[in-house]
Amino acid sequence: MSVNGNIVEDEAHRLYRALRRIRRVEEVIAEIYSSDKIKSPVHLAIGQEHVSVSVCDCLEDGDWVGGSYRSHAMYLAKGGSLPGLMAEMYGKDTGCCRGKGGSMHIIDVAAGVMGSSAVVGSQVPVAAGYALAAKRAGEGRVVAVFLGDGATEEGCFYETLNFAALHSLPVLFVCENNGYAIHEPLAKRRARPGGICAVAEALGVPATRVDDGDLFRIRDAATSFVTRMRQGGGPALIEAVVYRWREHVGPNEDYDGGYRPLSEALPWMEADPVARVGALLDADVRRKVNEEVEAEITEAVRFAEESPVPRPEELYANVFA
Amino acid sequence: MSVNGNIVEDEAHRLYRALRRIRRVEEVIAEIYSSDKIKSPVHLAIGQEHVSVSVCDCLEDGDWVGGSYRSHAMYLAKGGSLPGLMAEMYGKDTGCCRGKGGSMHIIDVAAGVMGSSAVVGSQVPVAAGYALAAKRAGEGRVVAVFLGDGATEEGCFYETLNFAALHSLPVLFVCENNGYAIHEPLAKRRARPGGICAVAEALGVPATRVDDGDLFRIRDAATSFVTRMRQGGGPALIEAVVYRWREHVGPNEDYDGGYRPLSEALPWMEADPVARVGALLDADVRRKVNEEVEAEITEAVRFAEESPVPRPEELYANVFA
Amino acid sequence: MSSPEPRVLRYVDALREAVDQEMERDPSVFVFGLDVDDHKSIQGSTAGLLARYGADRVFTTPLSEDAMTGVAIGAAMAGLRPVHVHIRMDFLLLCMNQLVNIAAKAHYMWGGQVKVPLVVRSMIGKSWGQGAQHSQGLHGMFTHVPGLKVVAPSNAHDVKGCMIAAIRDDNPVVFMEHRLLYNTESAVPAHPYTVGPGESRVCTRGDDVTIVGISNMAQEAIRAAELLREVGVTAEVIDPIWLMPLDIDTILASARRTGRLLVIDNGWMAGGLSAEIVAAVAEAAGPSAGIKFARMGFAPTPCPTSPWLEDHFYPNPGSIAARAWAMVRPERERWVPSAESAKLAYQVQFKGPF
Amino acid sequence: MSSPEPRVLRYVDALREAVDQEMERDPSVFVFGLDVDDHKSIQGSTAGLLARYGADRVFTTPLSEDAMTGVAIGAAMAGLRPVHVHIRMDFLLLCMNQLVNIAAKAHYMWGGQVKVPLVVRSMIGKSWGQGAQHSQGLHGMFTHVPGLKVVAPSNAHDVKGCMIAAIRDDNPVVFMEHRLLYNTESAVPAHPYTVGPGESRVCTRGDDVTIVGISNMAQEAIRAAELLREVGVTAEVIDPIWLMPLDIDTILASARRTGRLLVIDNGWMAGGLSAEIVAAVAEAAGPSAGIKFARMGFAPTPCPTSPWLEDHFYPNPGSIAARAWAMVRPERERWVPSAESAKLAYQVQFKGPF
Ligand SMILES: Cc1ncc(C[n+]2csc(CCOP(=O)(O)OP(=O)(O)O)c2C)c(N)n1
Ligand SMILES: Cc1ncc(C[n+]2csc(CCOP(=O)(O)OP(=O)(O)O)c2C)c(N)n1
Ligand SMILES: [Mg+2]
Ligand SMILES: [Mg+2]
Repeated sequence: MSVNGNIVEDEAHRLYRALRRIRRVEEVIAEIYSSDKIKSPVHLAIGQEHVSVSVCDCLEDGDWVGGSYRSHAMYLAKGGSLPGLMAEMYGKDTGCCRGKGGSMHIIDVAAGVMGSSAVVGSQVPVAAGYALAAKRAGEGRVVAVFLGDGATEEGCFYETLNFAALHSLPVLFVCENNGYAIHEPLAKRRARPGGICAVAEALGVPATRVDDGDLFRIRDAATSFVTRMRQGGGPALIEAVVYRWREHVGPNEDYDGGYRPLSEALPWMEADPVARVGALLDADVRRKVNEEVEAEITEAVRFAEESPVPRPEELYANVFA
Repeated sequence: MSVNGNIVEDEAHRLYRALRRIRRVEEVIAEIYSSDKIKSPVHLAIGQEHVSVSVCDCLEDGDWVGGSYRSHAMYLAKGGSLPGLMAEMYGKDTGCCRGKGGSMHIIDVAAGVMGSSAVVGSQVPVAAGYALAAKRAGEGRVVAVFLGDGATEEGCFYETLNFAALHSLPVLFVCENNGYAIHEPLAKRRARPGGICAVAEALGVPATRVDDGDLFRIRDAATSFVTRMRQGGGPALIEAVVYRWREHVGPNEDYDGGYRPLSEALPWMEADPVARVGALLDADVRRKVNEEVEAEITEAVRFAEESPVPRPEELYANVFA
Repeated sequence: MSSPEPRVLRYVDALREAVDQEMERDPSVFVFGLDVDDHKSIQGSTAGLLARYGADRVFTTPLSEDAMTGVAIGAAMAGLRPVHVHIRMDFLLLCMNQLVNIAAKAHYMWGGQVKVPLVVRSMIGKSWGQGAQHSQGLHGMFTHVPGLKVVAPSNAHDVKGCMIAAIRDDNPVVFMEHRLLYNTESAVPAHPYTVGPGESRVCTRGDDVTIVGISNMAQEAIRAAELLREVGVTAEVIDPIWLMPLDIDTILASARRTGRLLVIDNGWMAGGLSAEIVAAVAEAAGPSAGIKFARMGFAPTPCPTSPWLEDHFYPNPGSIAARAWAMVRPERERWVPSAESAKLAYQVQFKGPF
Repeated sequence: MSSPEPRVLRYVDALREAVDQEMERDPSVFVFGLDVDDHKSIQGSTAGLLARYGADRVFTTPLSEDAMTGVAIGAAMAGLRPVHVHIRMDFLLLCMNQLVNIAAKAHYMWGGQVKVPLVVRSMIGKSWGQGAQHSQGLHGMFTHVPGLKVVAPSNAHDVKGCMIAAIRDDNPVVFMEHRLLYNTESAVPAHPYTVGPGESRVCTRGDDVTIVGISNMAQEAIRAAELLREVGVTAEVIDPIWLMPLDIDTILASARRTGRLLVIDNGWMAGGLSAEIVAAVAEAAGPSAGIKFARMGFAPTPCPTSPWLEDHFYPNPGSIAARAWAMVRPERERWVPSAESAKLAYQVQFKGPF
C-alpha cells in the first residue's frame, strides 16, 4: 500500500469510485433528460458529491442518512440501489419508490437511506426522530442528515438542533452550503451569512466549517464527530462550503441567468474533488474504475428502460400501511 | 428635583405609578376571579411588571408594542385603556375587543398596543411586520414585542430575528425569561439555558441580558437600543430574567405544585421592583399615588360591571372587514 | 360466573389507562409533548406514567411543535410508537407541514418502504373564554388528507378502545379529545380492547330523523334526542367515532330509513366533515331516496370569548332538538325546549380557568 | 367610436399586469416572497416589478414561510398591502398557524380594531413528477376557516380582475393559481378592473347537467362540455371563481334547473369544497328538487410521480364527460370519449422540469 500524502491508496480507490460513480450517474441523467424519458424535476449535486461521499465514508451499514430533493449523491454514497434510483427516475414499477416518489423522494431502507423530502428542511427533524430511536436502542447507530444553506433558515432547523442537543442525540447535521437557494444568494437571506456554525453552537450543537471543498477535511470532521456520537457525545454540525455547477433544477448550466457569473464557479471546477481524488490513483487503476462505473450505469439504465410501468391500480396501493 | 442615585424623582414617581397600577390591577383581577365574574383564563404578570414598565418608559406614543396571552402589564404600561381591559375581562360590549378577545387577546390601537396573541410566539413575526412598515414610513417609530423564554423555542422566533436583522428593522425583542413554560423549567427545554442572547447574536441581533430584575438596567438597555433603532440601527434583544409569582394561569400561587419551591421565589419577592421604586418616593407621595391608583381601578371595575353585555348578533359582526 | 357491576371510569382515566396498558405491553410506545410529565399531567391523562415508565418514555419538549412532530415521525419510521400530546388542537396548525407533507405521505411516496405508527393527541377547548385560538375543532382539515386517520371518541368507553386501536395502528392517527368530556363517565372494561378504525355507534334508535353527532356533539345529540322524545319525535343518534375511515354505510342506511339527516359537527361547517357526510349520503342515496338534509356546527365566525356571545357559537341540545323538530314537523309551529332542560350535566360542572 | 380587437394576454402576463397596476396606483402595495426578484421572476409573473418599484417593494425572503407570513400580517395591520408569493401551495402548510390563528381571526378577536389586507399567492403544480409535496390543492382547508377569502381564477381575464380585487380587499385572501394555466390566453382589458368576491361565471349554457369546475378544472369541464355536445348532451359549466365567499345561488339555480350537479374539484374530495357545494345545494334545494349529485377530484391518495399513475390521479375532460354522460343517460351504455379528443391544448404544451 503506497501512501499519497496522508491517504492510503485503497482508501483513495474507494473514494474515487464513489465520487466518479455519482458524478457519472448524474451526468448520464442529464444526458437522458432531453429525451423526456425522465419526467421528474432533477436537482443535480454535480460539484457537491464529495460531501455525501466523505460523510458516508465514515458511516456503517446500520447507520441512517436522510436529505432533501437534491439527494442522488447521498443515496448512492450510502449504498442505495442504483437500478432502483434509475427506474424511479423513469417512473417505473421497479423504482425505489415504485414510481411514486421520483427524483425528489428516494429511499432505500435496506441501505439505511431513510428517504428524501422535497419540502425544504422537512427531513431535519425526522432525522432527529431516527436518532432518538437509535439512542433508545443503544447500539451506537448514528444518523446523518444533509441539508442546504437555505434549509438553515427554516424554523424547524433551529428547533431540531436545540432538541437534538438537549437529548444528546446521535445526529450529524451536514449543511451543504452552496451559497444559493434557487437563485437567491445567502447574503439576501441571512443577516450573518457566515453565522450558521455560530447559530448551531449557540443552540448547543458543536459545529465545524470546512470552506475549501476539501473532501478529507470534511471526512476528518465527520469522523471525529461520529466517533464521539457513537459514545453518546450528542449531535454536531458540519458546514461544508461547496458550489453547485448546474442549474438549481434541471440538467443544464445557467451561468447566463445573470444571478451568478461563471467566474464564480471556475475555481471550484478547477479544484474538482472527483479529479483531485482520481489523481491520487494510478492511471490504470483509475481507468478500470471508470470502466466499471460506466458498465454499472449502462446496466442500470437498461434496467430502467426495460422495466414495466406501474399498473393503474397501483395508484391506490400504499395510502395506508 | 432631588436625586436618588441616578434617578430623578419625577421619574421615580412616574415609574412607581405605572408599576403600582399594574400590580394592583392584577391583584384586583385575582380577587374578583373567585366570583366567576371574569370567565377568562388570566395569566398574571405579577412580579414581572417592571419589564413592561421599563421598556415602555422609553417608547413614544407612535411606537408599537405586542405580546402574548400574558400582556396586561404591557398593555397598561403602553397606555392601553384600563376600563377597556376590565370590561374585556368581564366579556362586556365595552371591552377593548368588544368581548371577543378576553384576557389573552387585548389591543388598543390608539395607544399603540397592536394586540396580544395566545399562541406562543405568534406575535413575534407580526411585530417584525409592523417594524417593516415603520421602517418604510421612515418616521423613526419602533416596535417592542414581549415574549417568554418558551417562545424563544418556536421556529418563528429564529426566523423572525434573522429577517429583522437582514432588513435592519426597528424592533426590540423583549424576552421575559421567568425560567418556566407553564411548569417546565428552561433546563428541560433548552440545551443551553443561558444561550438565548448567544442565539440572537448569531442571527445578527445584538442582545443584552439583565439577570437581576433591575428595572433601571433594563431601561438603560432598552433606551440605548431604541435610540440606535430610531436612527436605523436595526433590531436588538433584551433578555430580562424575572420570576412569575403566581401560577401560570389563574389567580393563585402554586408553590405546593411541586415543580418549584417557594424558596426559589423569595429572593425575587424581597427584591420586588414595585416596592424598590416605591421606596425612592416620600411616603406621602407614595400614598397619594396609591390612592389615585385605587380610585382609578375602582372606577374601571364599576365601569366593567355596569357595562352592557354584547347583543347576540354581535357574534356575526367583524368576521370580515 | 358472576357478572359484577360494570366498572365506571371517567373519560380522562380511561384514556390514561389505555396508554398505560399499551406502554406496559409494548416497550416501543412512548409519550411526549409539552407538560406530559408535570404535576398536572395534561388534566390527569398522563398521570403516573412518568413514575412507571421513566423519563426515557415520558418526557416534555421544548415549545417546538413543528420539529417535535418531525421527531415523532422519524421515531415512528425507525420502529417506535410515539404518542405526541398537544393541549389544544389549535396548536396542530404549527405542525401541518410535518403532518400533511410527511406523515400522511411517507408510506405512499416512499413506495411502502416505511410506515408511520404515530398517535397525535390533542384536545378541543370550550368555554371560560377559550376564545379564537384555543377552541378550534380542526378535524375537517385532517380528514381531507389521504394517509391520515382521525378519531374523535365521545365517551369513556370509546376513548380507551380508540386509543388502544390508534397506538396499534401502523398509520398516523389524529386523536381528537374534548376538554368538556374529561369528567364524563361510562362503563369501561378493565382489560385492553379496541374500538377500531371505521367503527361507529348507533346511540339511540329512532324513526323520524337521523342525527349524527361528532365528538362531544354526540353527547349533545343524545340529550337532544331525549328532549325530542318528550315531544313525540324519535331520533336515531349516530356517533361516527372514527372520522377517517368513516362508517358512512351506517349513516346512509339510517338516513334512508328516516328520510332525514341532521349532522352536528364540533367544528365549522364550510367544507368540513358535516359537508362530507351530507355530500356522501346525497351522492350515494340519489334523489329517489328523498332525504332531507341539514347541518349544524360552529357559527361561521372565530370563537368569541364573552359568554354571552359564545353561547350562540355552539350547537346545544336545545338548538339541535329545535332543528330536528323543524325537519320532522315542518308544518307545525316552531318548538324550542327550555334553556334549563337543554343543559348537559357535564357543561354545568365545568369551571375555569382551563 | 371604433371597437378594436380585444387584447389577448396570457394568464401569467395578466397576473403580472394586475400587480403592476396596483403597485402603480397604491404605494402601500408591495410584493415579497422567495424568488420574486430573480431572473425567472416566478415564471414571469413578477417580471419587471423590481426594476419599476425597487427593492423596498419587491424583495425575496429567507426560507422562513411561517415568520414571513407573520411579517406580512403585521405589515398589513400597520397599513401596508403585502402580496406574499409562494411557488407552491404545499408550502402554505408551513404557515397555517399565522394564516389561520392570526390572519383569519385578527379583525374579529381584536374587536374590529385592525384589519389584514393581505394577498397570499400560491401556485398548484401538476405533472412532470411534481409528486406528493408539490401538487396539492389545499383550498378546502382555507375555505373551512371563517375570516379568510379564497379565490382560484381559471383564465387570464379573471386572474387580473381577481388580483386587483384581492389587493383592494381589506381581508386576507388566499390566491390560488395553477401552473398549467400560466400560458393559457384570453381577452384581457388593458385598464384595471375587478372580478370581486362572490362573483362566478356561467361558462357554457346547458340543460342536462350542471358541472362546477374549480380552478383549472373549469377549463377541463369546458372541454368536457364540448365533448358532451358531440353526443347530444348539453352541460352548464360554472366556474365559481371565488371559493369564499362562494356564489352558491348561481350553482343552486342551475342545479335545480338541470336536476344534476357534478362538481369537479382541483383537490381531494373528502370534506373539501366539492363536499361543501354538494351539501349546500342538497340542504337548500331539499328532496323535492330531485337533484342527482356526483363529485370528482384528486384520487384519494397522495399524488404519485410516475406519469402512468399520475394520469389516473386527476379528473380530465374525458373522465368528466364520461361521468356526466352516465348521470344524464343512466339507462344507456357507458360512453368514454377517446383519449386523444379529451386532451386539453394547454396540457399538451407543458414540458418540465418545473
Ligand atoms: C419549504 C419550502 N420552501 C420553498 C421551497 C422551494 N425551494 C425548492 S429548493 C429551494 C432552495 C433551497 O436551498 P438550499 O436549502 O440551499 O438547497 P440547495 O438547493 O442549494 O441544495 C427552494 C426555496 C421548498 N421546496 N420548500
Ligand atoms: C404554540 C403553543 N404551544 C403551546 C401553548 C400552550 N402554552 C400556553 S402558555 C405556555 C408557556 C409559554 O412559556 P413562556 O413563553 O416562557 O411564557 P410565560 O408563560 O412563562 O410568560 C404554553 C406552552 C401555546 N399557547 N401555544
Ligand atoms: Mg443552497
Ligand atoms: Mg416563561
